[in-house]
Amino acid sequence: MNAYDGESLDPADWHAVEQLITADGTPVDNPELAGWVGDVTDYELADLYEDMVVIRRIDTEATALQRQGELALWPPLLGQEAAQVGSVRALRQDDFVFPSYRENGVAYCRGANVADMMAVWRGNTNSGWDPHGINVATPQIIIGAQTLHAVGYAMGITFDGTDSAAITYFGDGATSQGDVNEAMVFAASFQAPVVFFCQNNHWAISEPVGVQAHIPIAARAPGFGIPSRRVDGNDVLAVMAATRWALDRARRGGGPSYIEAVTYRMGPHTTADDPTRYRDPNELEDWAQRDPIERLGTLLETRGVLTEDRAAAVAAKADAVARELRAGVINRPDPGPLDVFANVYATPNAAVDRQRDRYARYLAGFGAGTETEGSLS
Amino acid sequence: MNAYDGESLDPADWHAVEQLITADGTPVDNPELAGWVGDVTDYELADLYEDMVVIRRIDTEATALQRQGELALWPPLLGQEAAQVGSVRALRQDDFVFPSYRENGVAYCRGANVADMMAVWRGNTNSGWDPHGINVATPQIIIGAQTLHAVGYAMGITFDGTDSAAITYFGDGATSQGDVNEAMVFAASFQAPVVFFCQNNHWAISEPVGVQAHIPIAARAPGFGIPSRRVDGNDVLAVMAATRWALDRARRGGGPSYIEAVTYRMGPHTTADDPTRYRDPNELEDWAQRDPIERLGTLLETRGVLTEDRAAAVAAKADAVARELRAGVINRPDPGPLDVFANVYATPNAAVDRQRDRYARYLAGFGAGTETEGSLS
Amino acid sequence: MTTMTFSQAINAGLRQAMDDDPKVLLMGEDIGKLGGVFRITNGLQKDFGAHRVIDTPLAESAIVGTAVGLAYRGYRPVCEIQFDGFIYPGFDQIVCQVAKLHYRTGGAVKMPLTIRVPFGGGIGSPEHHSESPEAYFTHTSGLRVIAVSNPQDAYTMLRQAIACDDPVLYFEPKRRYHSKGDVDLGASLGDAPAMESAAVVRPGADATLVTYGPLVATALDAATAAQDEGISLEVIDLRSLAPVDYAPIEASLRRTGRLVITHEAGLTGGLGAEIAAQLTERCFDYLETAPVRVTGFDVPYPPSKMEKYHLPDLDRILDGVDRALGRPNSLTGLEG
Amino acid sequence: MTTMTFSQAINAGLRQAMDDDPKVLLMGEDIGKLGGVFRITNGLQKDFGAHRVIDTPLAESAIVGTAVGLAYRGYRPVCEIQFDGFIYPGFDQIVCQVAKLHYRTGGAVKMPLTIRVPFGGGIGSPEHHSESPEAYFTHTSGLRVIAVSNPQDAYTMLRQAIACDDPVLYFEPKRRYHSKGDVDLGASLGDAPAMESAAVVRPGADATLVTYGPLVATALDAATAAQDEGISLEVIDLRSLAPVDYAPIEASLRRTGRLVITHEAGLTGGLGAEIAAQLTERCFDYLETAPVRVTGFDVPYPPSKMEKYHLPDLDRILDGVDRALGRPNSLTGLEG
Ligand SMILES: Cc1ncc(C[n+]2csc(CCOP(=O)(O)OP(=O)(O)O)c2C)c(N)n1
Ligand SMILES: Cc1ncc(C[n+]2csc(CCOP(=O)(O)OP(=O)(O)O)c2C)c(N)n1
Ligand SMILES: [Mg+2]
Ligand SMILES: [Mg+2]
Repeated sequence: MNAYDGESLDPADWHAVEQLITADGTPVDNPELAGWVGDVTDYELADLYEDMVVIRRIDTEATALQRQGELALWPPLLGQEAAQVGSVRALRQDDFVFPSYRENGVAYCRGANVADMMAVWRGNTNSGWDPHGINVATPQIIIGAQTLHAVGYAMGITFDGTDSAAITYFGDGATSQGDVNEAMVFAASFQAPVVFFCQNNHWAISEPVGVQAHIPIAARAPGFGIPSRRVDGNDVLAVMAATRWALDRARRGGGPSYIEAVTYRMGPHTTADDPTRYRDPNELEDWAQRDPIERLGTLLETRGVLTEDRAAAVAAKADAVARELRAGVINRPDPGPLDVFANVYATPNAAVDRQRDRYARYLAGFGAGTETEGSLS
Repeated sequence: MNAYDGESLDPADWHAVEQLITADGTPVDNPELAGWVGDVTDYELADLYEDMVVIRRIDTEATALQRQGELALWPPLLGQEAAQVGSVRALRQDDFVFPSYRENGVAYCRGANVADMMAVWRGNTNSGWDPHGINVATPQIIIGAQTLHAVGYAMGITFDGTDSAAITYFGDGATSQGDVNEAMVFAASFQAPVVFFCQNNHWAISEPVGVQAHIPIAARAPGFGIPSRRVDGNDVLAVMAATRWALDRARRGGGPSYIEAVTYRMGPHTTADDPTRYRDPNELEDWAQRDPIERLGTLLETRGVLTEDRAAAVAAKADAVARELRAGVINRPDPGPLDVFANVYATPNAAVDRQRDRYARYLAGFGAGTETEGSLS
Repeated sequence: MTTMTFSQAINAGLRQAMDDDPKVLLMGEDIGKLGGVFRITNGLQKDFGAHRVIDTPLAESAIVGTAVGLAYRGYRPVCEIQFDGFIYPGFDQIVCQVAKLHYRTGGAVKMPLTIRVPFGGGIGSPEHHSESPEAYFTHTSGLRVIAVSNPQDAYTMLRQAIACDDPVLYFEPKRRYHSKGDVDLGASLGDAPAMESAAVVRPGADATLVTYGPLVATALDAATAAQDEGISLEVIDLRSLAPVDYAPIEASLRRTGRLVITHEAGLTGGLGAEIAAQLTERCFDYLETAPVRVTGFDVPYPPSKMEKYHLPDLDRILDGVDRALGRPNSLTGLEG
Repeated sequence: MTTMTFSQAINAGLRQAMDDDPKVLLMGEDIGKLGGVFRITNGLQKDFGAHRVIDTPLAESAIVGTAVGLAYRGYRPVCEIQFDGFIYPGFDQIVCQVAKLHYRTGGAVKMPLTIRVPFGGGIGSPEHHSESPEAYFTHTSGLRVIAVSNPQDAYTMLRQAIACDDPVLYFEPKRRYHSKGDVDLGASLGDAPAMESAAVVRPGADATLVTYGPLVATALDAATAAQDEGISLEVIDLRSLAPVDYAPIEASLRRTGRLVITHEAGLTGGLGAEIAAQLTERCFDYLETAPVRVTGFDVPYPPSKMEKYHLPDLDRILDGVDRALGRPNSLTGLEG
């Protein structure tokens, strides 16, 4: 159950993926994969369902806030809830996450404060949380750069002799970057306990995944000596199983693993993007049929777990989170002018100090306030 | 006969390679591979032998010239003659080569003037030939950078609608660089007619190939959708066959291919290196048993092609080339001070002109000559 | 003359260059169907085909590196770097290959590459989307660097850059993309001012204000505001950042004796440092006061809510002018 | 005091830092058994093990990028870049990650990385082995940059760099590796001059000569030669290139009124430009002549047979001093 071997497949093909729940909510017989999640109770499944609903609500709320001018930008994760929830919920708290800009669902599950999280997209700060607080690095915008950080962190885990792991999230487009490939080289060379988690959401802005690769993304890793799996990224249970498989390898000294979660970016690349310029609306419709939340809802309803009460509680939770988020965004004070200079260095720096002092003098000439925000910045 | 599949192998293992001639000069039965060189006559084989002998002589002479202080540095290719000759002799003149610093044997076979070639290693110029003259790019020192150039060139071939190809040479160490991996991504995406030719000479300066990869280098390419072969790099015929296979794919619109030629760097990394600090002398002895020249000599003797006369002619040719090389090195005039400014730009540039003029004035103050070399620079 | 936006002018320049020379091709991320994230290449793939307007995989080193190979083959590639902050993965190929290959080959291999970079801030974007990395490239021998400030220059200088046998970094002030201007699409390149030349965009007598790219408009606004206070500023648009055309600046400075340079990039080692040093050397006896630099701060580009503080604006430029003129200013009373 | 070579001093500094702090580890190409191509890490892998002296695969972006991850984990990695010209594949990670992570995270994540770079020419090497890329990094906010010029500083400042919570680029003048000097291995870091401080290495009265790294020795030779002509040069070793310690330069310039800056890097946008601009601003009324820069030319580093022309040497520095002093020099009679 190691290397993925599917050379002749189209990288956009979602059929050749490992599943535990079909698009219409039917369980799939896949004993090996299922073995990794045999202990997941229906109650826990319902928690995953709640996570996904809340995350979708965060996404909708943030998109609305952007439209209302309260956020500068938002990168929707609509459609990728299962890929994010299934993987992040497989982690231990002492594992460390190195995400891209799109893993806001991951951050929520790790305990990020949703209001603070939005500060980045409002333009107040560059980091929506303290990375050491929730063991999630600041989201990475430079495509692929975070994968090297994850490998380095994982090397550190080895040196420390502990059994935690690092996981890094990146997209299908990122697989083309030198950094992501170098990350695999280093991970394999040092047998670092790291999980490469690629969300193949079929698009890198306007470029379909076929521009990046003519064969499935999951086929890349074995050539580096890294075993990989290709799972249905809209099947939260399959994603969780694959992630547990990878984490288990990492914890037992087995080194790096690679997961391609085949999913779909149902929204625009960001709120600044207009996908109608480049993609076929039918494709979106097809993928709407494979919605990650609906299928789990169906399954849970069938099993009698998602009762009306539970559904109402989930909706209430989502509402509460959305309210918290919105209030946090709207009430967030703007940073002050001198915040520009905060934290350039960890130790005093004469060049920055001089500029700050001179700028303060300049501002004083206007009688302008020089108050600072005081929060993260 | 496509993708290489040998995950469990050690990348340093030379047994699991395709061969046509064994280390002791015996032909190997490998019909598929042999099919690519069925037309190679014994006479042509003897020419390959001559190439290798001459190249080894160039290498020895250059090493000696470095020891004598006539060259600043030399990167020996001792042991890699078959990998270089077998591949380059498979090319057509209108194919284009993108080499690293070590492919001086390749350059010789493409018609580089041996004396000019040495100018680089003497420190007179940066390029030992006009790339458009012999369709060989200037040797690349930045590890792996040339692989992208080859892919771009090959994309151009496609746009031009011709059936030539590009080939790029690089080492086992280079496979770790982002550029080399990105080159594979682009080559696969654009189905560029390019041959990736990796000389796995077991060392990147002091690092054994196992630092770069735990599985054979040839396994890397298939994950990018690029078929690969792993051949005995000390078997000139196997190398030629594999290169023809790759070139044929390129010419017929089949896109990129990858060859790992398993060979051995029998000398130091460069004349500045001291391999006794890091490598086991037994390893060198083992590889001396697999010498590329000797085995072909044995075969040709057995077949009665390498007669005493022919051997004498080969030796005479090597002597002549060595003499030409030495004379060219020793008689080469030093560049003049103003040559520093030549060819920074293709079109006039005020900043450079001003500095050159001022420097000329400065030199004139000493009554120093400002003559230029007039050659390549 | 046609009135068009800055971005339309660049688009027209690309179209003209592709019409003029079949060896010109465009490469970059999302430049095909989407027409680029700024729509600069709008419609070009439709008209010229996917082999001349190439959506590449997501890797800047490879975009530049394959362009080098295409140049070896006789092409004239125009690479689009999506945003300023994404040029660094391609830095090695630019600095070690693009800039050096002509020198390396003793003139045998030309590198007629154009690298288009939307640069600068002021559009409210997240990290890495608002940077001004030009000084890294003006410090790199073998490159030419230009920054355009208006639609006519955008059109003409892009064509000049593409026609140039040297590699050119072409910086586009992204916050001006929607500004409009008249463009003479029919003018021959032969009649245009040289790509290396600076331009006096507003004559004046009291101080010389040098800038480029996005801040040319700001500088002109500052000059207008200064006029109200009776101060006459001569504004010079550098246009070419490497090499810099010093003649008009020297001529101006000999008259005004006061120099202010402004750019969005950070102070330390920004282009302003070189210009201040050069003009001090060239015009020492004419200088009444030390050259003044009004620049972005020496900080990573801040979150967008703070960019209004970071970016030189009209007031900060005028404060710099006051310093140059020895009038009361924010530093009055500070020694050094 | 122990007499040792420059390279031995660096080795001793690494050893001491590793002894002091188990979180310090070294990463790079060939730094293990070989001890690095310059033998700087000689013996360290043997003594500290392969987990603290790590031979990495051949990829600079990954060396820096994994070091970032290790810093996230609490380590203090010291990366060796084999030669100056090989730092560019790591440029993106240095500029976008190493330099910005502390700012990005609002101070939550420190980046106590040290990146050692053997730099400069004069050793007869082929292309890419003799460059002086420091200005790219001094222009990058968030980094500290130092260049050492003697064994004692090499030892002390390396320890300071590794102990510093900010990322530090540590430039080693490779052509001085074999020079010798006395090193106090026992001195406490607390007693050492601050890492950010410049040093007056030779007092003088007639002109101020500022330099760093490999040219400090050359500048001192020039000062000795000048003395024979009755010219007294004050030589200042910058030591820290970012930030620059301007106080001693200003103090010197207020006395001498004449400034010469010399470095191997090219003129345009080199550190000399910033220093000339800063000192013109800070000491305008004290300047008798324009600051003079004596630098490498604006060309790619030339083939080694020509490096003697490219590199500032004693004669070119003295010619610059003549310019600063208004004495007859190579430019006498040239206007501008
Ligand atoms: C180095 C770099 N180049 C370009 C960009 C611009 N950019 C931002 S997102 C993106 C596409 C990323 O696609 P993918 O990796 O599939 O992730 P997704 O957005 O689909 O989650 C691009 C090109 C960037 N952020 N960084
Ligand atoms: C980008 C870069 N990093 C480091 C170096 C220094 N260097 C020169 S050769 C070499 C090893 C190359 O090994 P390999 O690719 O196996 O080629 P070989 O020398 O064995 O032919 C290294 C590290 C370089 N030239 N370029
Ligand atoms: Mg994607
Ligand atoms: Mg090798």
